[in-house]
Amino acid sequence: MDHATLPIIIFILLFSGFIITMIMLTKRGKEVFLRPINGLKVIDDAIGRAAEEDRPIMFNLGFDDLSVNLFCSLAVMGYVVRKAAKLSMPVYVPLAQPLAYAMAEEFWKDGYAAMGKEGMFAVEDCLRYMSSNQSALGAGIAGWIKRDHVGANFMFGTYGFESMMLAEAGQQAGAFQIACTPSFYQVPFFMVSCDYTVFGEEFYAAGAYFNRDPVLTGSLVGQDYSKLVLLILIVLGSLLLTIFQKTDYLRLLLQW
Amino acid sequence: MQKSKGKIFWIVLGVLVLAIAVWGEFRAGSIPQVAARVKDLDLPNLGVYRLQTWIAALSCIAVYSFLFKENPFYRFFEHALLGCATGYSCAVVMRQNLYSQWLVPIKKAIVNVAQNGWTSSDAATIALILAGVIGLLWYFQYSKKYFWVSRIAMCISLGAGAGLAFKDTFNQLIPQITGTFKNVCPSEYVMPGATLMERFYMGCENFIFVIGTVSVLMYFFFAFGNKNPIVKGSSKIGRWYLMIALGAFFGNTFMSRLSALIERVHFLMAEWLLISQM
Amino acid sequence: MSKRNILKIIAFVVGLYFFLEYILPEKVGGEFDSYEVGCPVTVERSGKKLQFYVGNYYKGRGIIGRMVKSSGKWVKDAKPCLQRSLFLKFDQYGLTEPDAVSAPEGLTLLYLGQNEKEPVLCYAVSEDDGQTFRKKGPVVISTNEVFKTFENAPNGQIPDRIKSFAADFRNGLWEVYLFTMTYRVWRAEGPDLKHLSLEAAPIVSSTLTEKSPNSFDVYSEGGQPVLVYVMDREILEFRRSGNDWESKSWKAPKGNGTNDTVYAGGRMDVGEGVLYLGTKKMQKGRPIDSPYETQLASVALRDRGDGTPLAPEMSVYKKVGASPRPTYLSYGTEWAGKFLTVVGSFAIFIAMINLMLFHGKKIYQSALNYNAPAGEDKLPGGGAPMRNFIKNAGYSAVFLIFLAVMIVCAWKGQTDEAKGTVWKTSFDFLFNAIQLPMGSAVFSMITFYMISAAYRSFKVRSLEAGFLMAAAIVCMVGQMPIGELLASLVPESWKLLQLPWLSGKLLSVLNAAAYRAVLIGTLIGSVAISLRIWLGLDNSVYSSVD
Amino acid sequence: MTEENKNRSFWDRVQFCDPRILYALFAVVVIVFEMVQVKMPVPNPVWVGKLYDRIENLPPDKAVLIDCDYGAGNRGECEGQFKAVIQHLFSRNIKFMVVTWTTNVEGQKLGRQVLDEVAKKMNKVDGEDYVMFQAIVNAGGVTLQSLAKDIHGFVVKDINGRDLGDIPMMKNFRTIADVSLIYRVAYSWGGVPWIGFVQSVYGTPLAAGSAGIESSTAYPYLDSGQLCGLLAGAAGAAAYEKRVMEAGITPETGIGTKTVSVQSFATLFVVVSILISNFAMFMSKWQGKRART
Repeated sequence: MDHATLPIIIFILLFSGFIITMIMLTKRGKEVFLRPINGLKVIDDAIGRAAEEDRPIMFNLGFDDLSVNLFCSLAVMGYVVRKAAKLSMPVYVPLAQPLAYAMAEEFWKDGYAAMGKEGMFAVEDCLRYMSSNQSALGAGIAGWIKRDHVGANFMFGTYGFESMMLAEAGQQAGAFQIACTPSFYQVPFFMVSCDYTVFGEEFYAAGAYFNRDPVLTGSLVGQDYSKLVLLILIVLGSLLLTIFQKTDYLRLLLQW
Repeated sequence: MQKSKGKIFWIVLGVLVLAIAVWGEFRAGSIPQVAARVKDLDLPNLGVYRLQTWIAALSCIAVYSFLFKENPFYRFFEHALLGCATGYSCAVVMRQNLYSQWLVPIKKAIVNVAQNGWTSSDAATIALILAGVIGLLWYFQYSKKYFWVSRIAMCISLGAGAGLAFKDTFNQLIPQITGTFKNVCPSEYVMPGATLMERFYMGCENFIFVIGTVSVLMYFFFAFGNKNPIVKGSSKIGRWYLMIALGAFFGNTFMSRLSALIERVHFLMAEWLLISQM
Repeated sequence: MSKRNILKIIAFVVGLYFFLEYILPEKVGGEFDSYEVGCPVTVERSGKKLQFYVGNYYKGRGIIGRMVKSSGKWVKDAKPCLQRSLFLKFDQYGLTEPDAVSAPEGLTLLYLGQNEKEPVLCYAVSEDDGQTFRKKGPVVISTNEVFKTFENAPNGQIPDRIKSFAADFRNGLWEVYLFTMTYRVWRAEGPDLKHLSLEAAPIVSSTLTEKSPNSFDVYSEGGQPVLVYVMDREILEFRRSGNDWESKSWKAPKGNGTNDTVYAGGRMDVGEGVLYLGTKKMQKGRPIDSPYETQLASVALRDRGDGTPLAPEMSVYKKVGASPRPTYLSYGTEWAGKFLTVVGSFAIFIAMINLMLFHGKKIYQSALNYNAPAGEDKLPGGGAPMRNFIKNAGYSAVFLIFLAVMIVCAWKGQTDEAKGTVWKTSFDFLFNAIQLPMGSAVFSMITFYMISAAYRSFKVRSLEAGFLMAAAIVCMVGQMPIGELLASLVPESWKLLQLPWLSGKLLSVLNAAAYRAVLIGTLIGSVAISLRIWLGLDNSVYSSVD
Repeated sequence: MTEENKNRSFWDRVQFCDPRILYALFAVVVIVFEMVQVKMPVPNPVWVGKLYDRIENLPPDKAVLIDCDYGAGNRGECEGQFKAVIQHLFSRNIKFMVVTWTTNVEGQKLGRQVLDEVAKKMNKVDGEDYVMFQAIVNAGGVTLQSLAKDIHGFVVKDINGRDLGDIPMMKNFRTIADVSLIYRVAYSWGGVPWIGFVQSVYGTPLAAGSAGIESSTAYPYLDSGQLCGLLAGAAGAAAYEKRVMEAGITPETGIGTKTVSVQSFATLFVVVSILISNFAMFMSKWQGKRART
C-alpha cells in the first residue's frame, strides 16, 4: 500500500522490537546461544590436514568492498590465520578490492602476532591484490592454486561466475575446500566441487559466530524470532483456509 | 613436439576461417539479406557495414583468445570496450539526465518566476539546485582533509534507502505470506466441476508447497531449536528442497550462458562469414 | 560531535522522513465522504423519503451513506450505514452503485462489491429503515436451477461478468437486470435473492451501441417494468410489450451547468412530471474525478404525456463532506525523488574520473622515465624505449582515445535529428563494432568454463549432489524443444515422464516453495540491515571516516 | 598421449580428458546445428500464455509501460522477448512508453534499434503509437514513486529531446493510473523495485521477461500473484514468437526461435557429457574395487 496498513505497522513494531532488544541485550553482555554451522566445524580438520601434507592454506575474501559481508569474512579469516599460525603454516589471501586489501592486512598481521609468529611469513607474498575484473581475478587465483599446490581452500564472501574457476582449480589440486557465500546463484557450482558448502543466511551466522560482534549477533537472533512469527502465521493460515473453505480469514486480516 | 602440433592446428584453422571470410566478402554484394541489414542499421553503404562486421568479429575472437592466454590483442580490445562503455554512459548522463531533467526545468522555472512571480511548483524546481550542490560533494573524496564531506551525499542516499526499505520489504512480504496459505484439501466450492482425483492432486501439491516453505524457513534458524527434534528433522527436509531449488538455478544458469554463446556464433557465421542463414 | 556522528544524524533524519511518510496516513480527520460523492438512490419506506449514496474517503474506496427528507430538507446520518467488512471478501476494496428496494422482509440494498477479482453483486437487509444493515452476501443466479456459489463464481454460473445492474421487487417477485461487460442485458427473476433463475436469452442486445452507459436503472410504472439506459445525454427507455421489449429514446435538455450529462438514478414523483433524481455516477458541473467540490443533484424533468422534456431544474442535495487535514508529508515524495536522482547522477562521473586519473598517471610516468636506465619494468634485453613505452602506456592511451571519441560521438549522435550526420553514423559504428560484440562475447566466454567444469567436477559424490544434478537436468531439458520432442514419444497419461510438465511443476512448486523461504529470510535480513544503518548501529559503512 | 596417461585405465582417461577436446566437440555441435536450422516443436510454458492472453484483452484507452533494461550480454534471450511483445502491441494498436535507465545505457540503444526496425516494418509513428523516454537514474524506490505520481513532471523529455507535453500520444497518459500493464525486459527482473513501490501500491499488473538465470527467482512472485506473466530465457521468447506468428502478425522467425533450436542440441551435449563423466567415475571406482579384492 502507499501507506502502512494496521497489520504492517504491527509487523514493523514487532520485528524492530525483536531486533533492537536483542542487540541491546547482547551489548549488555547477555550470553546468546548460536548453533554452530556444520560446514565450519571442519575448519580445524582442514587446516590440520593441510599441515600434515605441508601444503599452504588459501583464504578468498570474494568480491566484497567495505560492507557487512567483508567483515563477516574477515572474522572467519582471523580465526583461520590464528589456527594456521599455531601450526606455523602460511595463509595466502588473494584480494579483488583495494580497500579490502588494507583491512585484510590488518587482520592477517594480528593473527600471526597473537601467536607470537610475526616475522615468519612476508606479507607481500601472502597477501596479493589481483584485479577487479572478474575473469582476470578467477584466472589469476586458479593459477596461484595450481602453482603452489594449495592444501586447504576457503572461499568466503560474494562471488560471480569466477566461483567456478576457483572451485574447479581447487578440486583439481586435491585441496580440502569449504565455501561460504550469501550469493545464491553460485551455490550449485560450489556444492558439486567443494567438500562443504554453507550458503544464504548461514554466511552472516558464521560471521557472528566467530567475531561475536553484539550488533550482528543480536540482530541475527532478532531476525530468528521474526521468522518464527511468520512461520506460525503460515501454518495457522493454511490450517484456517483448509478448515473454513469459503473465506480466507487470516489473509483478509493481513491484507486489510 | 606436442606444442608445435598444437600451433600448427591453430594456424590451419585460422587460415581456413580467413579464406571463408574473404570468400564471403566477394559474395556479400549479391546477398539480399545483407542489403536489408544495411538499410535496417541505416548505414551509408555496404563497405561501412562490412568494416563494422569485421571489427566486431575480430573483437569476438580477441575475447575468446583470452581463454588460452592473456595477449596484447585482447588487452587492446578490452581497453577499447572500457573506453566506449564509460564514454557512452557519461555522455547519456550529461545530456539526457543532468542537462534536460535538471538544468532545463530550473531555467524554465527561473524564467517563469521572472515573468509572473513565484508559484509553489517553480520554487520546488529551483530548490533542486541544492541537489546539485550536494552532488558536487561527492568530489571531496579526492582531498585527504575533507574526505568525510564526500560521505554526506552517500549518507543521504543511505538514509533514504533505509527509510524506504520498510515500504519495499513489507509490500513484498505480506503477499508472499498470504500466498502461502494453501488449501490442503480443496472442496467442491473451491474447484467447481473438478473430479475427486484432480482435487486430490491439487491438495497434494499445496501440501508439498507449504511443507517446503516451512521446512526451509526452519533450516535457516540459528538461535534456537538445535536440540528440538522437530526443527532438526524439518531442516533436513528443507535441505532436500534447497537441493532441488539449487538444481533449478543451475539448469537455468546454463540456459542463459548457452544462448549468449549461440547468439555470438550466429553473428559470426551469419553476418561475418555469411555461411548460415541470416 | 565527531564527523561520524554528524553523518549518522544526517542519515537518520533523511530516513526518518521516508519512514514517517510510510507509517503515517496521507490525511487525518474529515468525514467519510470528504473525497467524492456519487451514485444516489432514492426509495420511499414507511412514509419517509430516503436517499442512499456512495461517499469516498480515498479514491475508489466506496462507503454507503443515508439521508432522510424531513420537513423539506435532506438530513444526513452522522455514521455511514454500510461499509466494507473485515471478513467478507466480496467487498474488500469498497462498495459502489447501490440500488435500494423496499421489500416485505425489509429495506433491501443491492450493491456491487469491489475486490481484487471481478465485482460481485451482493445485498444487505435493514429492519430500521436503513440506519443499519445486515449483509447477506452475494446474490445467487443460475441458468440450470442449481443455486450454488463457487470461489471463482460467487454470483453463480452467470454467462458474463457484471458491469452494472438494476433491481426491483414487484408483486412478490424479485427482478434483477444485469448489464454485462459485453454490452448485453440479462433478466433474472425469483422468489428471493438467493434463488434467481436467469432467462435463456439476453433481453436487450442489438440496440445497444458498443459503448458502456453512464447509468442503468429500472423502475415500475403502472405495474410494468421500465428500463432506463443513459449514455452521456441520450436516454433510452425500454418497455415490455408482449414478451419482447421496444425502446424509445430522447435527448435530455442541456442544463445550466457546463457539461452536465444526466444520469437516471432512482425515481421520485414530483407533481407535474417524473423526476429522475440524482445520478448513478455523479455529475453536475465538475468533471468526474475532481475531488473536494463535487456535488450531487440532478434533474431531467420529463412530461408525462408525449415525451417532450420540460426545462430542467438543478438543485443540490449533498455536497462533499468536511475535508480532512493532510499530513503534508506525502507532498514531498515527488520532490525527494527528483532530488535523490540528481544527487545519484553526479556520482556516475567518479568512475570516469578515477579511470582517467589511473590511466593518465600511467602514461605520465612512462613518458617521464622514457630514456631512463633499464629498470625492472623494462623488457628483458633492454628493448628500444619506444616498445617499452607502448607496453606500459599504450593501452592506457587506447582507453583515453576511445573515451574521448565516444563521449563526443554519443553527445552529438544520440537523438534522431542527428540521423545521417557523421556523428550518429560513427556513434552507431563504435557501438555496433566494439561495445556490443565485446559485451556479449565476454558474457558468453564463461560458457566454455562451464562446459569444462560441468564435465570434470560435477560428480555425484553424495545423495544431495545427486538430487541437485537430477533437478538440473530435468530443468534444462524440460524447458528446451528437445524436452517437447521426448514428451511427444511418451503417452499423454504418464505425466511423470513428460519432462516439460515435470520441469514446470519442479519450478512452480518445489523451487517456488524453497526460494520463497529464502526470500522471506532475505527480506527480514534487509529490515535488520536498514534498521542498523538508520539507527547508526552499523559502523562498517563509515569505516573510512575517522 | 603423455606417458602418464597410457597406463591409466580407459575410464580414467575418459574422466580426465583434455578440455580442448570438449571445446572442439561443443563447437562442432553448435556450428552444425547453426547451419542446419532444425525445425523443433517450441515448448509452451504456462506463464507465457497468461501474458499473451492479458495483452490480448488490454483496454485500448490505456498505455503499456515497457522497462527496457537488458544488456549486450543477454541479447540472445531478451531481444526476442522485447521484439515479440512490441510486435504484438503494435498489431493490437495499444500505445506503449519505453523507460530506460542511465545505469544501463546499452538497453536504451539496443531497444531503440529494435523499436525503429519493427516500427518501420509495421509503419508506426514515433510519438503517436509509441514513445521512448530519455534515460532516468535508478535511485531505487524513490524514483519509482515520483515517476508513478507524475510521468510528465519527472521524465520531462523523450529520447529525441521533445517535451512530453507536445507529444500527441502523451496527452492522456499522465500518471500510473493510465497504465494498464508494466513489462520489464532485463537480465534480472528484480533489479528495479516495481513490486514494492508500484505494483503493490497501485495494483498495476507487472510482467517480466528475464534471462534464464534470474527467472527461477520469479516463481514465488508468480505464485502469489505479484507477477502476472514471465518469459524465461530464449525458450520464453520462442514460445511468445510462436504465438505471434500463429496470429499472423509477422512472417519472419524470431531470434528466440533460432537460438532455441540450436540451444536444444547444445544442452543435450552438456547433459550427455555430464552423464558420461559420472558413469566413467563409477566405472573406474568399480574397477578399482574389483582390482583390490
